[in-house]
Amino acid sequence: MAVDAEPVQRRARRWHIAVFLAPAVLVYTAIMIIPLFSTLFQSLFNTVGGQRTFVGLANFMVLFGDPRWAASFWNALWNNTWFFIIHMLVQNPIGVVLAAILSNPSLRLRGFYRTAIFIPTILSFVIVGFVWKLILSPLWGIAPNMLDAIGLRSLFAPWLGQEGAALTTLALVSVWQFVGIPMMLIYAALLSIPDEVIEAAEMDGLTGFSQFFKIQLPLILPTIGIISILTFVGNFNAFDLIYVSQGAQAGPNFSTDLLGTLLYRTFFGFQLQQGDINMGSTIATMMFLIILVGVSIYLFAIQTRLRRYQF
Amino acid sequence: MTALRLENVTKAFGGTQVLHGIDLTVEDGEFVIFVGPSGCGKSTLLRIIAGLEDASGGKVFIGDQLVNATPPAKRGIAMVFQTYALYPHLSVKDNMALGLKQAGTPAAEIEARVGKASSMLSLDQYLKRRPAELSGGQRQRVAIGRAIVREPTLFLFDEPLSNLDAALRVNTRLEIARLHRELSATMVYVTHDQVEAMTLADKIVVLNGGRIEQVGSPMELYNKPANMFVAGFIGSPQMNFLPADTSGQGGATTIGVRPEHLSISTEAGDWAGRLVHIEHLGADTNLYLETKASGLITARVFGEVHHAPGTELFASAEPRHLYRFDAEGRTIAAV
Amino acid sequence: MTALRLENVTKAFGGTQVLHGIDLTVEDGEFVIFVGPSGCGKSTLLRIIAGLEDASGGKVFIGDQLVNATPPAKRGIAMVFQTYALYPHLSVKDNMALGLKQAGTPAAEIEARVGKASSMLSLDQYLKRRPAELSGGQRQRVAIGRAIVREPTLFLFDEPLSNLDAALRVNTRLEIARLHRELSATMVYVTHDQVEAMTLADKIVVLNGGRIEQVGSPMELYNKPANMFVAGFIGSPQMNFLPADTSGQGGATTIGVRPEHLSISTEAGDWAGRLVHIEHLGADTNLYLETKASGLITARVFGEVHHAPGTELFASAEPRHLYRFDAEGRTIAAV
Amino acid sequence: QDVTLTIESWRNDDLTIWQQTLIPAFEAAHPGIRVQFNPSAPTEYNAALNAKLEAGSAGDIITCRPFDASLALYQDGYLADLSDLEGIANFSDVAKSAWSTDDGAQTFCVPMASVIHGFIYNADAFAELGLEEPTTTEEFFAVLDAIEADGTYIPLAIGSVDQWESASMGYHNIGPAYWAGEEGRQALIAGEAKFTDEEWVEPLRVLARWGEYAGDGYQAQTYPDSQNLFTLGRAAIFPAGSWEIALFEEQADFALGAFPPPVPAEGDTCYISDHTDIGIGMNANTANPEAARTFLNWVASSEFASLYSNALPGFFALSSEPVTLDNPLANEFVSWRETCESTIRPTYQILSRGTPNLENENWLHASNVLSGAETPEDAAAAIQSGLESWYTPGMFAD
Amino acid sequence: MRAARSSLPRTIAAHAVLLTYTLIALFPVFVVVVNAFKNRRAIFNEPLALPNAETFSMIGFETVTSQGNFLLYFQNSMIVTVASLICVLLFGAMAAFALSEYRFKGNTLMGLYLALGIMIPIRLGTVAILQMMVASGLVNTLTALILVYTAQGLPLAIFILSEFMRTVSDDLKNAGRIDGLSEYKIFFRLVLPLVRPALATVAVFTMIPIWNDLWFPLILAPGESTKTVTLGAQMFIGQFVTNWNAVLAALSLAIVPVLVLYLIFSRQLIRGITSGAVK
Ligand SMILES: Nc1ncnc2c1ncn2[C@@H]1O[C@H](COP(=O)(O)OP(=O)(O)OP(=O)(O)O)[C@@H](O)[C@H]1O
Ligand SMILES: Nc1ncnc2c1ncn2[C@@H]1O[C@H](COP(=O)(O)OP(=O)(O)OP(=O)(O)O)[C@@H](O)[C@H]1O
Ligand SMILES: [Mg+2]
Ligand SMILES: [Mg+2]
Repeated sequence: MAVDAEPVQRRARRWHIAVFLAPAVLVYTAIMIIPLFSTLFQSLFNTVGGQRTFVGLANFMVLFGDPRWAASFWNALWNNTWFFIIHMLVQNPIGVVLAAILSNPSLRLRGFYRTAIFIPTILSFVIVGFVWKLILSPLWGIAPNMLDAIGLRSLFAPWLGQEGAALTTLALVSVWQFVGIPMMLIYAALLSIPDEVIEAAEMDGLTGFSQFFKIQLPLILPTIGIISILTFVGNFNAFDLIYVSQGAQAGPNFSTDLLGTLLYRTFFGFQLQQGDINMGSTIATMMFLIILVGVSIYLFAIQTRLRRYQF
Repeated sequence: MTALRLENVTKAFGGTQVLHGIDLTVEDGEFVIFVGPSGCGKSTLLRIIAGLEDASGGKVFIGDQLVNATPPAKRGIAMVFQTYALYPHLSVKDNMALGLKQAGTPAAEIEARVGKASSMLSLDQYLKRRPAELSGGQRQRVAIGRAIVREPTLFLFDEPLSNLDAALRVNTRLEIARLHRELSATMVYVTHDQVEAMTLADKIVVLNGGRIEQVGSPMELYNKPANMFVAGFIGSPQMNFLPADTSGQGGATTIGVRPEHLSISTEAGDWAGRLVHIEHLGADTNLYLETKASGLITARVFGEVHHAPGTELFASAEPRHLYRFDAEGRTIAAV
Repeated sequence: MTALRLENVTKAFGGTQVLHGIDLTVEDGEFVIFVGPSGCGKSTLLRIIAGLEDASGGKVFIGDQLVNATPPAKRGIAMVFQTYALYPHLSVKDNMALGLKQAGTPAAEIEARVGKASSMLSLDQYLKRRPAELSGGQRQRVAIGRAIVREPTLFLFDEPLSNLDAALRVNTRLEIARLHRELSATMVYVTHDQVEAMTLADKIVVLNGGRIEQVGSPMELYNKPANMFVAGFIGSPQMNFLPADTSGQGGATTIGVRPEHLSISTEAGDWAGRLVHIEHLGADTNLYLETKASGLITARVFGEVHHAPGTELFASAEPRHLYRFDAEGRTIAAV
Repeated sequence: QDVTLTIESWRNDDLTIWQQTLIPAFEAAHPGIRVQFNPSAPTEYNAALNAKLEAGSAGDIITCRPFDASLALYQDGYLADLSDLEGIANFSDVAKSAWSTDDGAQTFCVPMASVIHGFIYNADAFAELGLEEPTTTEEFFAVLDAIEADGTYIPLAIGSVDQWESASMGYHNIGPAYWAGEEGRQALIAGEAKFTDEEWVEPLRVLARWGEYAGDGYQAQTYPDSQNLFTLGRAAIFPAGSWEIALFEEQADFALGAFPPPVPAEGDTCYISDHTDIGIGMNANTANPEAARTFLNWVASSEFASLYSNALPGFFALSSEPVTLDNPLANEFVSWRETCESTIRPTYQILSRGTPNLENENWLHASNVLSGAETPEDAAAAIQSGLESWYTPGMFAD
Repeated sequence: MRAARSSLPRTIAAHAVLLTYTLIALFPVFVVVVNAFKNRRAIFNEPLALPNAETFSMIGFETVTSQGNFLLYFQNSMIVTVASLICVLLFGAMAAFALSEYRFKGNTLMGLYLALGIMIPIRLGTVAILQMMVASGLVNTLTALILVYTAQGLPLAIFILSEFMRTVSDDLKNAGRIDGLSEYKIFFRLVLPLVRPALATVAVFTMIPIWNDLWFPLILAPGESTKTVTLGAQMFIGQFVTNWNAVLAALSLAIVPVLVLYLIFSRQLIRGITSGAVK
């Protein structure tokens, strides 16, 4: 190997990198990172005898040592995992399939379908919570009657009120709401594949599914990676939907409690319960660490290994 | 049997008419080459045959089947794209093998065919690389390999050799000729290379502005061009066109003479001119004479000839190699 | 003055050494052409000169400046990419004008230069289109236009004419030659086309496997190839290589003779062979003879010659056109 | 130069009343002071208010939640001490207890209103089915049985999915009659009673029986569902708080009646949950303390009490001076104060200062009991153990 | 004439799938919109019925329009959303370009740093943010909201955009460099136009939470002159009384502008932007 000649001159300082990064880094650091980390910092403190005191990891010991806290935490973590699994298994495949179908250039009404399918995503949680509670309500009859129409009335149950079914039901509602996001991302990625490559595949006899799986999918794998990590991050931060439809206590019997709802309940307080900034920050720090691990795995192990193709 | 028949095929992109009623019949096993100026519609026609583009009008028959509505994959064709269109995520080997895998060809057979193609195209050492790690010529060879491993009955080649060096180009050209013979496949081929066109084609189709100017065997086009366009297009350097009156040819407005049919003398000849530029190609030499009456005249002589630019030279043509064209540019049959 | 100097330039991609110590000097105003088999490193070398790729070792001087650390924009060059690299979202006109606008050229001047380039490249009617709506050749012309409007002092062309038809190719070639003369710009040019290389170059650089095989004027390379590789690479069809003993040339292991230096007779000659294939190119004819002793021999004769395949023919070479090579493939100076 | 006072509140339902009735009345009487009512959504109120107080951007006047939430604000110095406000004298100690320090020495919010629990029923349906208002638990279930047998109406409009419904409208509504109101509540605080004691478990058992009379799929029935079921005339009895009055009267097109929580046995004393719910205080850091005090004095006045109670039937002013109410149903509710003993919700004072939060535990387990997911005994045990996990009687008394 | 590349059964299947999903997606929306035009009794008695002469009611919309200054709220929401969006897209794309285009020390770490923000809900930093805004006198200005939303949107935008920017051909950027374009010009003239679909996508994702956010308007800009639509609509969701007509009407109205913005952006989702660039 030729290592004979060191580059003789050094390249000029690349100020433009700093310029490109500066605005984002400044705004983001000032308004997001500093406030957030000063909050997370609170997890190392507690109020002892009316005095804010440094307590080291004591709050974490409480979170994991106290059976009540630990039970809430693990329950929320498990629920969250399940919530995430459903999104990965239902939301993302549906999003991919819809995008793949929509990306066919000869399909008519593409714009209409795309917009229609995306509409739920732009609704606020308040509407989503309201309408699904209305639809799924055993009282007002929309879902039961519709099931009745196809002879499946017996399948109906008050899902949102059942410990076993509530979380899955809400996860599916969330899937319904957010399918538009993977769909749009995949769609944008599919658009960047040059037409000729697709044509070559057609010549090679690859159409429909095989074309999708053998040509398009590998080319959009990085986007799928992004979507998975976004789903992960989104799900582990989720709280609004649960909050508006099941309340801060994430009923029934905490069966829909996610890390997000647990955090909000603890941090901001709820009803007679006072907000506990220290325990709240402790939970937030745990959430942060969980997500950080996930994102780091993605950034350092997966993203660098995913091949990207320039078009 | 006819391998391919086009009936009045037209194509418009938006408002621009790109093909104006193309009629063409290609017999089974024939090697047909499309030539024509850049942008005349060769690639478009190829894409319509492949089914990648829908014709705006007219019919396309492959075998005896009307295929206007048949998807590309079902047309039994292979195509080499002008832009290569390799699968960026697959290795060279997989780029070639994908179509076969899709067709359910046994692994051993795939291995064999890919091996044969890659050794023929000198790609053996690159089988594991991805397209991004290949040079332009290597990519082009992969694109050719991808088409030939599939051994279809109809091949469509869009300028498959344009990025290859002379030696490889000759080799690949001979391989394609061999392939054509051995598979008795029908081939439709677009090229800008005169040598390729002349040596490979059973039949050359000269396109111009979306219309067919002439169809014929290479020597037919060379010797009996239907019009000035074809006469000028086939042969390189281009035929010299001279106003007819300067040489007193009755009935014709323009006469044409190919550079290789001009002989050069320092003493006397039909046209006198000053040598303005001389190109040495090794095997032959091109001389550019500036004549008073007829403008620039190109002459091509075999071997190395040396004249200093500025010299007064004379060019003469054998009468039997003169072409006569009427005012519309149509060839006037030899007198 | 030197326009460009390369000192021991090397390049490796990962573990693969692609360029092994290239030394080259290009004088001001020179037209240098790189030729060599596909994948030999021509594009890579060009990209290193342009500054798009960092050399793994060695130095690049443009003018008298060491430019290893100078960004491409500051090197005062223009480049035509083998892959075109057009701006897909800009019209043809804007593709050409972007660099000028960037340099703050007055609008009228831009208009004029783009107009000139586009008419020279027959692009006038496509100025408003985007690259996706152009044919392959049209795209290539836009890429050329983009380089020439900028009138830099050093041009880098990577196979700029490979997708053009013969007529346009000749025109563009002449335009590039004119440009070269008029701007007295230095040009570094990669091509696979023998005619281009022979007609345009002041100096041809023959590359092989990342090394320079020979540098010289076109006729030098044609007449005095340094070795078998260059002898075989320059000239088309390729030089015939025959084992030396068959013709009893002392000292040489191989002798070479170019197809155009063989004369064909039906009666007698140095080599006897059976005609296996005949290619009619119009102006000349290639004959392929299968000889017992020396394998396939190619002969190229001027004009149209007709022989039926299978005929027994004889080929003879003039002794002054014989090349002699030693066991390492080096040329042995004429005796 | 006018000063403008901004009121922070979670009562966004009251926006129109403030804008159209209360503020004009105040401004007319106090030129130079302008008032702006700036409510936010109840779910966001505490968090938003805390953040604004901490950052110093909160309004001048602050609507106070009862008990600990406001006490904490006071202790943190965000609420001003109002013990010396003249108007405070207009309120009884009981009324002030929700906004006073544990020892009762300082008061930091002017009591505004309380709400009373009971049952609102569809009087037309009762007439149609020939039913009487029940007074004992047995009668209550007899009535429910009768409605159920008839089948026209869902007997009871209650759902368990919004957990607070089960606790406030259920357990805390009927419970005082079992645990003897204030007496039981104080015993709990003193550690002399436990949730596992019979008088605390029995109401849960009663609550558990409600399940069979609630509508189909009541486990997924939300509070607005319950409201709508009732006002649309599909359910006969609604376990209610008095705040429903205005809405129900507006929405129901049938006659309404109300009865207090039934007693366990004929002749037992009746108890009602008369819960101090809203107070109003002053941001300790306000720039206009004078104007703010003027305003709070006005809120403490009987003029305000009468305006407010009449504008919002069902929210009963806490002022000691009697207020005449125009609304018959509201009058019905308030009349129970005479016949029954009043108490507040047992979980509010002191007992919800720790984690797990007793009120939240009550919600959770009451709803579990109502939905049938848990037995009353288990629920009681869970509530008690949650409380014991942090509470020792007397820990806040010093 | 039937096209060669679209087979009928395949097309029918595609439409069947899309139509089915469209129904699933739109049915609840239909329920919302239909019921926004009905009186309360009809909403609950027959939630699926179209409004008829008897049940038709604009009461919800009347409540909405009579309460507060909805036009101003709309304007505020619009200003905040569009301004934040521009900042997020511009700054985000710039940072994403730096991360994806240049190899420099700490590139991945910088990527991770800029992604931290998507891991903790920004609400937790409310107090510090509010203090900052109070200190700088930005409380009750739209600027405060714009700043917060910009910070909030950046991490996601950078994350997504840098992925898409990696697919822009190097040769293309190099052609620009040779053309003498500065790195800034390359970014603005070449890369930004080519990642348009991604920009549009990010714009849509960024815009929705901003438009629908309730918390920061409540905290940072609750004043009458700076109130946003969502905050205005929130007025109708009371503690005990739920005025569903008004909620439905207000929220249905609030969808319209986002929908319009979405439609504008989705026009940028065009196929083949990069076609014809390279051989
Ligand atoms: N990014 C890369 N990674 C690994 N190998 C590469 C890469 N780019 C080029 N190569 C290899 O380097 C060698 C030289 O490539 P280069 O593009 O310079 O060839 P070339 O002489 O221009 O060929 P052609 O005439 O076919 O364009 C080739 O063998 C190619 O496969
Ligand atoms: N998508 C399109 N939209 C508009 N015009 C187009 C489109 N594609 C091709 N054209 C035009 O149609 C004409 C024919 O194009 P085509 O690609 O068939 O030319 P060609 O004969 O293959 O040329 P070349 O030899 O340069 O490749 C050209 O003038 C081209 O500009
Ligand atoms: Mg073409
Ligand atoms: Mg190359």
